[in-house]
Amino acid sequence: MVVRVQKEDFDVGAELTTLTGGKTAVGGITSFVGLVRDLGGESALKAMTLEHYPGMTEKMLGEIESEANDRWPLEASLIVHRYGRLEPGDRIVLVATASAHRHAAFDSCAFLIDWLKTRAPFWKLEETDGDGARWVESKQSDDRAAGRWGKEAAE
Amino acid sequence: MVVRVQKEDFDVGAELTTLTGGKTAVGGITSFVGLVRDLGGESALKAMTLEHYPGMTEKMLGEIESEANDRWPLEASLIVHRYGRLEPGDRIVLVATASAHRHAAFDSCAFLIDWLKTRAPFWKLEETDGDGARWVESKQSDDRAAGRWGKEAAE
Amino acid sequence: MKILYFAWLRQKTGIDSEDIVVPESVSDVAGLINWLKERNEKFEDALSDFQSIRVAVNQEFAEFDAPVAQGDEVAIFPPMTGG
Amino acid sequence: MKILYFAWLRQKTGIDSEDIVVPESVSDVAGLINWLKERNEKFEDALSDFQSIRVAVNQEFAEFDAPVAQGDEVAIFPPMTGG
Repeated sequence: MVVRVQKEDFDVGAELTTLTGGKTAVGGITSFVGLVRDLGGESALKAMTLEHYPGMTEKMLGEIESEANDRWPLEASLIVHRYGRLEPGDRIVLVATASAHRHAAFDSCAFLIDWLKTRAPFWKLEETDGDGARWVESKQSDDRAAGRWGKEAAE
Repeated sequence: MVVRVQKEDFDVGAELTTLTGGKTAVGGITSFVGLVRDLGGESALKAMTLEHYPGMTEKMLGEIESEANDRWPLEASLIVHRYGRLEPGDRIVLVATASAHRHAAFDSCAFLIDWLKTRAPFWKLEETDGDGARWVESKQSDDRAAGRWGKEAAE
Repeated sequence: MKILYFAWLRQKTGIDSEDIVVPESVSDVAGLINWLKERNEKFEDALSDFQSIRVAVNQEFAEFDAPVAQGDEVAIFPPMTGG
Repeated sequence: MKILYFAWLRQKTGIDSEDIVVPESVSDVAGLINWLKERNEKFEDALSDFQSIRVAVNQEFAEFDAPVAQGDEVAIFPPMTGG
Protein backbone atom coordinates (compact mmCIF):
# COMPACT_ATOMS: atom_id res chain seq x y z
CA MET A 1 0.00 0.00 0.00
CA VAL A 2 1.50 3.26 -1.15
CA VAL A 3 0.06 6.78 -1.10
CA ARG A 4 1.86 9.79 -2.49
CA VAL A 5 0.61 13.35 -2.88
CA GLN A 6 3.01 15.33 -4.99
CA LYS A 7 3.45 18.30 -7.29
CA GLU A 8 5.58 16.40 -9.81
CA ASP A 9 4.34 14.28 -12.69
CA PHE A 10 4.68 10.48 -12.50
CA ASP A 11 5.75 7.73 -14.92
CA VAL A 12 2.94 5.17 -15.12
CA GLY A 13 5.13 2.38 -16.48
CA ALA A 14 7.80 2.82 -13.81
CA GLU A 15 5.17 3.03 -11.06
CA LEU A 16 3.49 -0.22 -12.13
CA THR A 17 6.77 -2.06 -12.50
CA THR A 18 7.82 -1.01 -9.01
CA LEU A 19 4.40 -1.91 -7.63
CA THR A 20 4.46 -5.54 -8.66
CA GLY A 21 8.19 -6.22 -8.94
CA GLY A 22 8.93 -9.76 -7.80
CA LYS A 23 5.32 -10.49 -6.83
CA THR A 24 4.60 -13.46 -9.07
CA ALA A 25 1.17 -14.07 -7.51
CA VAL A 26 -0.09 -10.99 -9.37
CA GLY A 27 -2.17 -11.91 -12.39
CA GLY A 28 -3.17 -8.43 -13.36
CA ILE A 29 -2.92 -4.74 -12.58
CA THR A 30 -5.82 -2.42 -13.22
CA SER A 31 -4.86 1.21 -13.30
CA PHE A 32 -6.65 4.46 -13.86
CA VAL A 33 -4.92 7.63 -14.96
CA GLY A 34 -6.96 10.79 -14.61
CA LEU A 35 -6.11 13.62 -16.97
CA VAL A 36 -7.06 17.27 -17.05
CA ARG A 37 -9.89 17.39 -19.52
CA ASP A 38 -10.97 20.26 -21.70
CA LEU A 39 -14.56 19.63 -22.69
CA GLY A 40 -14.52 22.51 -25.15
CA GLY A 41 -17.76 24.42 -25.14
CA GLU A 42 -17.97 28.17 -24.86
CA SER A 43 -14.93 28.85 -22.73
CA ALA A 44 -11.90 26.61 -23.16
CA LEU A 45 -10.09 25.41 -20.04
CA LYS A 46 -6.66 26.97 -19.74
CA ALA A 47 -5.57 25.39 -16.49
CA MET A 48 -6.74 23.83 -13.26
CA THR A 49 -5.16 24.31 -9.87
CA LEU A 50 -5.63 21.56 -7.32
CA GLU A 51 -5.41 22.60 -3.70
CA HIS A 52 -5.28 20.06 -0.90
CA TYR A 53 -4.93 19.71 2.85
CA PRO A 54 -1.43 18.36 3.44
CA GLY A 55 -1.48 15.71 6.11
CA MET A 56 -5.20 15.04 6.00
CA THR A 57 -5.01 14.11 2.31
CA GLU A 58 -2.38 11.44 2.87
CA LYS A 59 -4.27 10.16 5.91
CA MET A 60 -7.58 9.87 4.06
CA LEU A 61 -6.01 8.30 0.99
CA GLY A 62 -4.25 5.80 3.22
CA GLU A 63 -7.54 4.91 4.93
CA ILE A 64 -9.47 4.35 1.72
CA GLU A 65 -6.62 2.30 0.25
CA SER A 66 -6.65 0.24 3.41
CA GLU A 67 -10.40 -0.30 3.02
CA ALA A 68 -9.90 -1.46 -0.58
CA ASN A 69 -7.34 -3.96 0.68
CA ASP A 70 -9.84 -5.22 3.26
CA ARG A 71 -12.58 -5.66 0.67
CA TRP A 72 -10.58 -7.27 -2.13
CA PRO A 73 -7.68 -9.73 -2.18
CA LEU A 74 -5.00 -7.35 -3.42
CA GLU A 75 -1.31 -8.08 -3.74
CA ALA A 76 -0.41 -4.41 -4.07
CA SER A 77 -2.03 -1.00 -4.45
CA LEU A 78 -0.94 2.53 -5.21
CA ILE A 79 -2.41 6.02 -5.22
CA VAL A 80 -0.39 8.92 -6.60
CA HIS A 81 -2.19 12.27 -6.64
CA ARG A 82 -0.82 15.53 -7.90
CA TYR A 83 -1.61 19.04 -6.72
CA GLY A 84 -0.77 22.48 -8.06
CA ARG A 85 -1.41 24.03 -11.44
CA LEU A 86 -2.14 21.57 -14.26
CA GLU A 87 -3.03 22.11 -17.90
CA PRO A 88 -5.31 20.13 -20.23
CA GLY A 89 -3.77 16.74 -20.99
CA ASP A 90 -1.68 16.70 -17.80
CA ARG A 91 -1.87 13.66 -15.55
CA ILE A 92 -3.67 14.27 -12.24
CA VAL A 93 -3.96 10.94 -10.52
CA LEU A 94 -2.86 7.33 -10.80
CA VAL A 95 -4.65 4.52 -9.02
CA ALA A 96 -3.38 0.98 -9.49
CA THR A 97 -4.44 -2.27 -7.87
CA ALA A 98 -2.83 -5.65 -8.41
CA SER A 99 -4.41 -8.98 -7.67
CA ALA A 100 -4.27 -12.64 -8.60
CA HIS A 101 -7.78 -12.12 -10.02
CA ARG A 102 -8.59 -9.47 -12.59
CA HIS A 103 -12.11 -8.76 -11.34
CA ALA A 104 -10.75 -7.91 -7.88
CA ALA A 105 -8.27 -5.57 -9.53
CA PHE A 106 -10.99 -3.89 -11.61
CA ASP A 107 -13.51 -3.49 -8.82
CA SER A 108 -11.04 -2.15 -6.28
CA CYS A 109 -9.57 0.33 -8.76
CA ALA A 110 -13.05 1.60 -9.71
CA PHE A 111 -13.95 1.84 -6.02
CA LEU A 112 -10.87 3.92 -5.27
CA ILE A 113 -11.27 6.33 -8.14
CA ASP A 114 -14.98 6.83 -7.42
CA TRP A 115 -14.01 7.71 -3.90
CA LEU A 116 -11.15 9.99 -4.93
CA LYS A 117 -13.37 11.91 -7.32
CA THR A 118 -15.76 12.88 -4.50
CA ARG A 119 -14.34 12.45 -1.04
CA ALA A 120 -10.67 13.30 -1.31
CA PRO A 121 -9.84 16.68 0.17
CA PHE A 122 -8.97 18.42 -3.06
CA TRP A 123 -10.45 21.61 -4.44
CA LYS A 124 -10.27 22.65 -8.05
CA LEU A 125 -9.78 26.16 -9.34
CA GLU A 126 -10.45 26.32 -13.06
CA GLU A 127 -9.10 29.02 -15.34
CA THR A 128 -11.01 29.43 -18.57
CA ASP A 129 -10.56 31.77 -21.49
CA GLY A 130 -13.93 33.37 -20.94
CA ASP A 131 -14.66 33.47 -17.25
CA GLY A 132 -11.30 33.85 -15.58
CA ALA A 133 -10.77 31.65 -12.51
CA ARG A 134 -13.52 29.96 -10.54
CA TRP A 135 -13.77 27.25 -7.90
CA VAL A 136 -15.48 24.08 -9.15
CA GLU A 137 -18.56 23.04 -7.19
CA SER A 138 -19.18 19.52 -5.92
CA LYS A 139 -21.13 17.33 -8.35
CA GLN A 140 -24.01 15.12 -7.27
CA SER A 141 -23.36 12.53 -9.97
CA ASP A 142 -19.95 11.85 -8.45
CA ASP A 143 -21.51 11.46 -5.02
CA ARG A 144 -23.88 8.88 -6.43
CA ALA A 145 -21.01 7.01 -8.08
CA ALA A 146 -19.17 6.80 -4.76
CA GLY A 147 -22.45 5.88 -3.04
CA ARG A 148 -22.91 2.70 -5.08
CA TRP A 149 -20.09 1.09 -3.08
CA GLY A 150 -22.27 0.92 0.02
CA LYS A 151 -20.69 1.94 3.26
CA GLU A 152 -19.44 5.46 3.78
CA ALA A 153 -15.87 4.72 3.03
CA ALA A 154 -13.24 6.06 5.39
CA GLU A 155 -15.27 8.85 6.88
CA MET B 1 -7.97 2.10 -32.23
CA VAL B 2 -4.70 0.20 -32.16
CA VAL B 3 -4.02 -3.54 -32.05
CA ARG B 4 -0.56 -5.05 -31.85
CA VAL B 5 0.45 -8.67 -31.42
CA GLN B 6 4.13 -8.90 -30.70
CA LYS B 7 6.88 -10.93 -29.13
CA GLU B 8 8.56 -7.94 -27.46
CA ASP B 9 7.69 -6.43 -24.10
CA PHE B 10 5.96 -3.04 -23.96
CA ASP B 11 6.36 0.12 -21.86
CA VAL B 12 2.99 0.91 -20.28
CA GLY B 13 3.80 4.55 -19.59
CA ALA B 14 4.98 5.22 -23.14
CA GLU B 15 1.97 3.40 -24.62
CA LEU B 16 -0.52 5.43 -22.59
CA THR B 17 1.21 8.72 -23.36
CA THR B 18 1.13 7.96 -27.08
CA LEU B 19 -2.48 6.83 -26.86
CA THR B 20 -3.86 10.09 -25.52
CA GLY B 21 -1.23 12.58 -26.67
CA GLY B 22 -2.92 15.83 -27.62
CA LYS B 23 -6.43 14.53 -26.98
CA THR B 24 -7.61 16.95 -24.32
CA ALA B 25 -11.16 15.56 -24.29
CA VAL B 26 -9.81 12.50 -22.44
CA GLY B 27 -10.67 12.59 -18.75
CA GLY B 28 -9.26 9.21 -17.86
CA ILE B 29 -7.52 6.10 -19.09
CA THR B 30 -8.29 2.72 -17.62
CA SER B 31 -5.71 0.11 -18.36
CA PHE B 32 -5.20 -3.50 -17.50
CA VAL B 33 -1.83 -5.21 -17.56
CA GLY B 34 -1.93 -8.98 -17.45
CA LEU B 35 1.10 -10.70 -15.94
CA VAL B 36 2.26 -14.29 -15.93
CA ARG B 37 1.17 -15.55 -12.56
CA ASP B 38 2.66 -18.31 -10.49
CA LEU B 39 -0.01 -19.51 -8.09
CA GLY B 40 2.47 -21.67 -6.25
CA GLY B 41 0.94 -24.93 -5.17
CA GLU B 42 2.53 -28.29 -5.80
CA SER B 43 4.37 -27.56 -8.99
CA ALA B 44 5.72 -24.06 -9.54
CA LEU B 45 5.28 -22.47 -12.96
CA LYS B 46 8.57 -22.08 -14.79
CA ALA B 47 7.30 -20.53 -17.99
CA MET B 48 4.32 -20.18 -20.28
CA THR B 49 4.42 -20.16 -24.05
CA LEU B 50 1.64 -18.34 -25.86
CA GLU B 51 0.89 -19.52 -29.37
CA HIS B 52 -1.43 -17.60 -31.66
CA TYR B 53 -2.84 -17.56 -35.17
CA PRO B 54 -1.12 -14.67 -36.94
CA GLY B 55 -3.57 -12.73 -39.03
CA MET B 56 -6.70 -14.06 -37.37
CA THR B 57 -5.56 -12.76 -33.98
CA GLU B 58 -5.13 -9.19 -35.22
CA LYS B 59 -8.44 -9.42 -37.08
CA MET B 60 -10.36 -10.65 -34.03
CA LEU B 61 -8.72 -8.17 -31.70
CA GLY B 62 -9.55 -5.38 -34.12
CA GLU B 63 -13.19 -6.50 -34.26
CA ILE B 64 -13.64 -6.62 -30.51
CA GLU B 65 -11.93 -3.26 -30.08
CA SER B 66 -14.27 -1.87 -32.69
CA GLU B 67 -17.24 -3.28 -30.77
CA ALA B 68 -16.01 -1.62 -27.56
CA ASN B 69 -15.84 1.67 -29.45
CA ASP B 70 -19.41 1.18 -30.64
CA ARG B 71 -20.68 0.46 -27.14
CA TRP B 72 -18.85 3.17 -25.22
CA PRO B 73 -17.87 6.74 -26.05
CA LEU B 74 -14.11 6.23 -26.28
CA GLU B 75 -11.54 8.75 -27.39
CA ALA B 76 -8.85 6.11 -27.86
CA SER B 77 -8.21 2.43 -27.27
CA LEU B 78 -5.30 0.05 -27.42
CA ILE B 79 -4.63 -3.67 -27.23
CA VAL B 80 -1.08 -4.97 -27.12
CA HIS B 81 -0.74 -8.72 -26.75
CA ARG B 82 2.48 -10.67 -26.54
CA TYR B 83 3.17 -14.19 -27.70
CA GLY B 84 6.09 -16.56 -27.23
CA ARG B 85 7.75 -17.82 -24.08
CA LEU B 86 7.09 -15.79 -20.94
CA GLU B 87 8.14 -16.28 -17.35
CA PRO B 88 6.32 -15.47 -14.08
CA GLY B 89 6.09 -11.71 -13.60
CA ASP B 90 6.38 -10.98 -17.34
CA ARG B 91 3.79 -8.73 -18.95
CA ILE B 92 1.40 -10.56 -21.31
CA VAL B 93 -1.20 -8.06 -22.37
CA LEU B 94 -2.07 -4.39 -22.14
CA VAL B 95 -5.58 -3.10 -22.70
CA ALA B 96 -6.22 0.63 -22.38
CA THR B 97 -9.32 2.68 -23.05
CA ALA B 98 -9.59 6.44 -22.81
CA SER B 99 -12.78 8.41 -22.46
CA ALA B 100 -14.15 11.71 -21.25
CA HIS B 101 -15.99 9.64 -18.62
CA ARG B 102 -14.27 7.27 -16.27
CA HIS B 103 -17.08 4.73 -16.07
CA ALA B 104 -17.00 4.30 -19.85
CA ALA B 105 -13.25 3.75 -19.62
CA PHE B 106 -13.64 1.18 -16.84
CA ASP B 107 -16.48 -0.77 -18.40
CA SER B 108 -14.93 -0.94 -21.85
CA CYS B 109 -11.57 -2.04 -20.49
CA ALA B 110 -13.20 -4.78 -18.37
CA PHE B 111 -15.24 -5.88 -21.38
CA LEU B 112 -12.13 -6.16 -23.55
CA ILE B 113 -10.06 -8.10 -21.06
CA ASP B 114 -12.93 -10.49 -20.27
CA TRP B 115 -13.15 -11.16 -23.97
CA LEU B 116 -9.41 -11.53 -24.45
CA LYS B 117 -9.16 -14.03 -21.60
CA THR B 118 -11.62 -16.39 -23.31
CA ARG B 119 -12.14 -15.71 -26.99
CA ALA B 120 -8.81 -14.53 -28.32
CA PRO B 121 -7.07 -17.17 -30.40
CA PHE B 122 -4.22 -17.86 -28.04
CA TRP B 123 -3.15 -21.16 -26.58
CA LYS B 124 -1.04 -21.55 -23.48
CA LEU B 125 1.63 -24.15 -22.93
CA GLU B 126 2.68 -24.22 -19.28
CA GLU B 127 5.98 -25.56 -18.06
CA THR B 128 6.03 -26.54 -14.40
CA ASP B 129 8.73 -27.99 -12.20
CA GLY B 130 6.72 -31.11 -11.54
CA ASP B 131 4.75 -31.99 -14.63
CA GLY B 132 6.85 -30.80 -17.54
CA ALA B 133 4.92 -28.98 -20.27
CA ARG B 134 1.17 -29.17 -20.78
CA TRP B 135 -1.45 -27.27 -22.77
CA VAL B 136 -3.86 -25.32 -20.58
CA GLU B 137 -7.52 -26.23 -21.02
CA SER B 138 -10.30 -23.68 -21.49
CA LYS B 139 -11.92 -22.54 -18.23
CA GLN B 140 -15.66 -22.23 -17.81
CA SER B 141 -15.40 -19.39 -15.29
CA ASP B 142 -13.75 -17.25 -17.95
CA ASP B 143 -16.53 -18.09 -20.38
CA ARG B 144 -19.05 -16.91 -17.83
CA ALA B 145 -17.15 -13.67 -17.28
CA ALA B 146 -17.21 -12.93 -21.00
CA GLY B 147 -20.85 -14.03 -21.12
CA ARG B 148 -21.99 -11.32 -18.70
CA TRP B 149 -21.49 -8.76 -21.47
CA GLY B 150 -24.48 -10.10 -23.37
CA LYS B 151 -24.04 -10.55 -27.06
CA GLU B 152 -21.52 -12.98 -28.46
CA ALA B 153 -18.87 -10.45 -29.17
CA ALA B 154 -17.12 -10.58 -32.50
CA GLU B 155 -17.85 -14.19 -33.32
CA MET C 1 -6.06 26.71 18.24
CA LYS C 2 -4.69 26.23 14.73
CA ILE C 3 -7.16 27.17 12.02
CA LEU C 4 -6.68 26.38 8.33
CA TYR C 5 -8.70 27.76 5.42
CA PHE C 6 -8.83 26.23 1.96
CA ALA C 7 -9.98 27.15 -1.54
CA TRP C 8 -12.34 30.13 -1.67
CA LEU C 9 -12.49 30.27 2.12
CA ARG C 10 -8.76 30.94 2.07
CA GLN C 11 -9.24 33.56 -0.63
CA LYS C 12 -12.18 35.31 1.02
CA THR C 13 -10.65 35.41 4.49
CA GLY C 14 -7.22 36.24 3.11
CA ILE C 15 -5.68 33.69 5.51
CA ASP C 16 -4.40 30.19 4.88
CA SER C 17 -3.38 29.28 8.40
CA GLU C 18 -3.40 30.99 11.80
CA ASP C 19 -2.83 30.22 15.45
CA ILE C 20 -5.37 31.99 17.61
CA VAL C 21 -6.69 31.91 21.12
CA VAL C 22 -10.46 31.51 21.12
CA PRO C 23 -12.66 32.45 24.09
CA GLU C 24 -13.68 29.69 26.48
CA SER C 25 -17.29 30.20 25.45
CA VAL C 26 -16.43 28.60 22.09
CA SER C 27 -17.00 24.91 22.68
CA ASP C 28 -18.08 23.47 19.35
CA VAL C 29 -17.62 23.96 15.59
CA ALA C 30 -20.73 26.11 15.19
CA GLY C 31 -19.64 28.32 18.07
CA LEU C 32 -16.20 28.71 16.53
CA ILE C 33 -17.59 29.72 13.16
CA ASN C 34 -20.02 32.21 14.68
CA TRP C 35 -17.18 33.72 16.69
CA LEU C 36 -14.95 33.92 13.58
CA LYS C 37 -17.72 35.66 11.61
CA GLU C 38 -17.66 38.54 14.06
CA ARG C 39 -13.99 39.26 13.49
CA ASN C 40 -14.46 41.37 10.35
CA GLU C 41 -16.43 41.72 7.15
CA LYS C 42 -14.27 39.29 5.21
CA PHE C 43 -14.99 36.53 7.69
CA GLU C 44 -18.64 37.52 7.89
CA ASP C 45 -18.87 37.12 4.12
CA ALA C 46 -16.81 33.94 3.85
CA LEU C 47 -18.65 32.11 6.62
CA SER C 48 -22.18 33.37 5.95
CA ASP C 49 -23.53 30.13 4.49
CA PHE C 50 -23.15 27.04 6.70
CA GLN C 51 -24.35 24.82 3.84
CA SER C 52 -21.31 25.63 1.74
CA ILE C 53 -18.83 24.98 4.54
CA ARG C 54 -17.21 21.74 5.69
CA VAL C 55 -15.03 21.34 8.73
CA ALA C 56 -12.35 18.95 9.92
CA VAL C 57 -11.14 18.78 13.50
CA ASN C 58 -7.69 17.24 13.88
CA GLN C 59 -7.88 16.05 10.27
CA GLU C 60 -11.18 14.20 10.70
CA PHE C 61 -14.43 15.46 9.21
CA ALA C 62 -16.60 16.98 11.92
CA GLU C 63 -20.23 18.04 12.25
CA PHE C 64 -21.16 21.52 13.42
CA ASP C 65 -21.95 20.24 16.92
CA ALA C 66 -18.56 18.55 17.32
CA PRO C 67 -16.52 19.83 20.27
CA VAL C 68 -13.43 21.97 19.73
CA ALA C 69 -10.78 22.91 22.25
CA GLN C 70 -7.48 24.76 22.51
CA GLY C 71 -4.75 22.74 20.85
CA ASP C 72 -7.06 21.40 18.15
CA GLU C 73 -6.31 21.79 14.45
CA VAL C 74 -9.50 22.99 12.78
CA ALA C 75 -9.80 23.24 9.00
CA ILE C 76 -12.60 25.10 7.24
CA PHE C 77 -13.24 24.49 3.56
CA PRO C 78 -15.88 24.15 0.85
CA PRO C 79 -17.16 20.70 -0.19
CA MET C 80 -14.33 18.85 -1.90
CA THR C 81 -14.45 18.55 -5.65
CA GLY C 82 -12.20 15.51 -5.75
CA GLY C 83 -9.20 14.68 -7.86
CA MET D 1 -6.26 -25.78 -49.58
CA LYS D 2 -4.06 -24.32 -46.88
CA ILE D 3 -4.40 -26.07 -43.53
CA LEU D 4 -2.95 -24.75 -40.28
CA TYR D 5 -2.61 -26.62 -36.99
CA PHE D 6 -2.12 -24.98 -33.61
CA ALA D 7 -1.14 -25.97 -30.08
CA TRP D 8 -1.36 -29.72 -29.36
CA LEU D 9 -2.92 -30.32 -32.78
CA ARG D 10 0.29 -28.98 -34.31
CA GLN D 11 2.33 -31.16 -31.97
CA LYS D 12 0.33 -34.35 -32.52
CA THR D 13 0.16 -34.03 -36.29
CA GLY D 14 3.75 -32.83 -36.49
CA ILE D 15 2.66 -30.14 -38.97
CA ASP D 16 2.10 -26.43 -38.49
CA SER D 17 1.01 -25.55 -42.00
CA GLU D 18 0.52 -27.38 -45.28
CA ASP D 19 -0.89 -26.85 -48.75
CA ILE D 20 -2.80 -29.89 -49.92
CA VAL D 21 -5.24 -30.90 -52.59
CA VAL D 22 -8.32 -32.46 -51.04
CA PRO D 23 -10.69 -34.73 -52.97
CA GLU D 24 -13.82 -33.18 -54.41
CA SER D 25 -15.91 -35.33 -52.10
CA VAL D 26 -14.73 -33.16 -49.20
CA SER D 27 -17.28 -30.35 -49.05
CA ASP D 28 -17.51 -29.32 -45.41
CA VAL D 29 -15.40 -29.08 -42.25
CA ALA D 30 -16.53 -32.48 -40.92
CA GLY D 31 -15.72 -34.10 -44.25
CA LEU D 32 -12.28 -32.50 -44.24
CA ILE D 33 -11.48 -33.69 -40.75
CA ASN D 34 -12.67 -37.23 -41.46
CA TRP D 35 -10.53 -37.30 -44.58
CA LEU D 36 -7.49 -35.97 -42.68
CA LYS D 37 -7.95 -38.66 -40.01
CA GLU D 38 -7.39 -41.35 -42.58
CA ARG D 39 -3.99 -40.05 -43.62
CA ASN D 40 -2.04 -41.71 -40.81
CA GLU D 41 -2.09 -42.67 -37.16
CA LYS D 42 -0.91 -39.26 -35.96
CA PHE D 43 -3.87 -37.56 -37.61
CA GLU D 44 -6.21 -40.31 -36.45
CA ASP D 45 -5.08 -39.67 -32.88
CA ALA D 46 -5.03 -35.86 -33.08
CA LEU D 47 -8.48 -35.56 -34.64
CA SER D 48 -10.24 -38.39 -32.79
CA ASP D 49 -12.35 -36.14 -30.53
CA PHE D 50 -14.51 -33.56 -32.33
CA GLN D 51 -15.41 -31.97 -29.00
CA SER D 52 -11.86 -30.84 -28.38
CA ILE D 53 -11.41 -29.34 -31.84
CA ARG D 54 -12.28 -25.88 -33.11
CA VAL D 55 -12.04 -24.77 -36.71
CA ALA D 56 -11.69 -21.49 -38.58
CA VAL D 57 -12.28 -21.11 -42.30
CA ASN D 58 -10.60 -18.09 -43.83
CA GLN D 59 -9.92 -16.76 -40.33
CA GLU D 60 -13.54 -16.94 -39.19
CA PHE D 61 -14.79 -19.50 -36.68
CA ALA D 62 -16.74 -22.20 -38.48
CA GLU D 63 -19.08 -25.01 -37.47
CA PHE D 64 -18.49 -28.59 -38.58
CA ASP D 65 -21.14 -28.29 -41.28
CA ALA D 66 -19.57 -25.15 -42.78
CA PRO D 67 -18.53 -25.53 -46.45
CA VAL D 68 -14.87 -25.70 -47.45
CA ALA D 69 -13.37 -25.44 -50.90
CA GLN D 70 -10.04 -25.36 -52.68
CA GLY D 71 -8.34 -22.04 -51.99
CA ASP D 72 -9.69 -21.79 -48.46
CA GLU D 73 -7.45 -21.33 -45.43
CA VAL D 74 -8.61 -23.79 -42.78
CA ALA D 75 -7.19 -23.73 -39.26
CA ILE D 76 -7.68 -26.55 -36.77
CA PHE D 77 -7.00 -25.93 -33.10
CA PRO D 78 -8.11 -26.68 -29.54
CA PRO D 79 -10.44 -24.30 -27.67
CA MET D 80 -8.55 -21.07 -27.01
CA THR D 81 -7.29 -20.47 -23.52
CA GLY D 82 -7.07 -16.73 -23.95
CA GLY D 83 -4.36 -14.27 -23.10
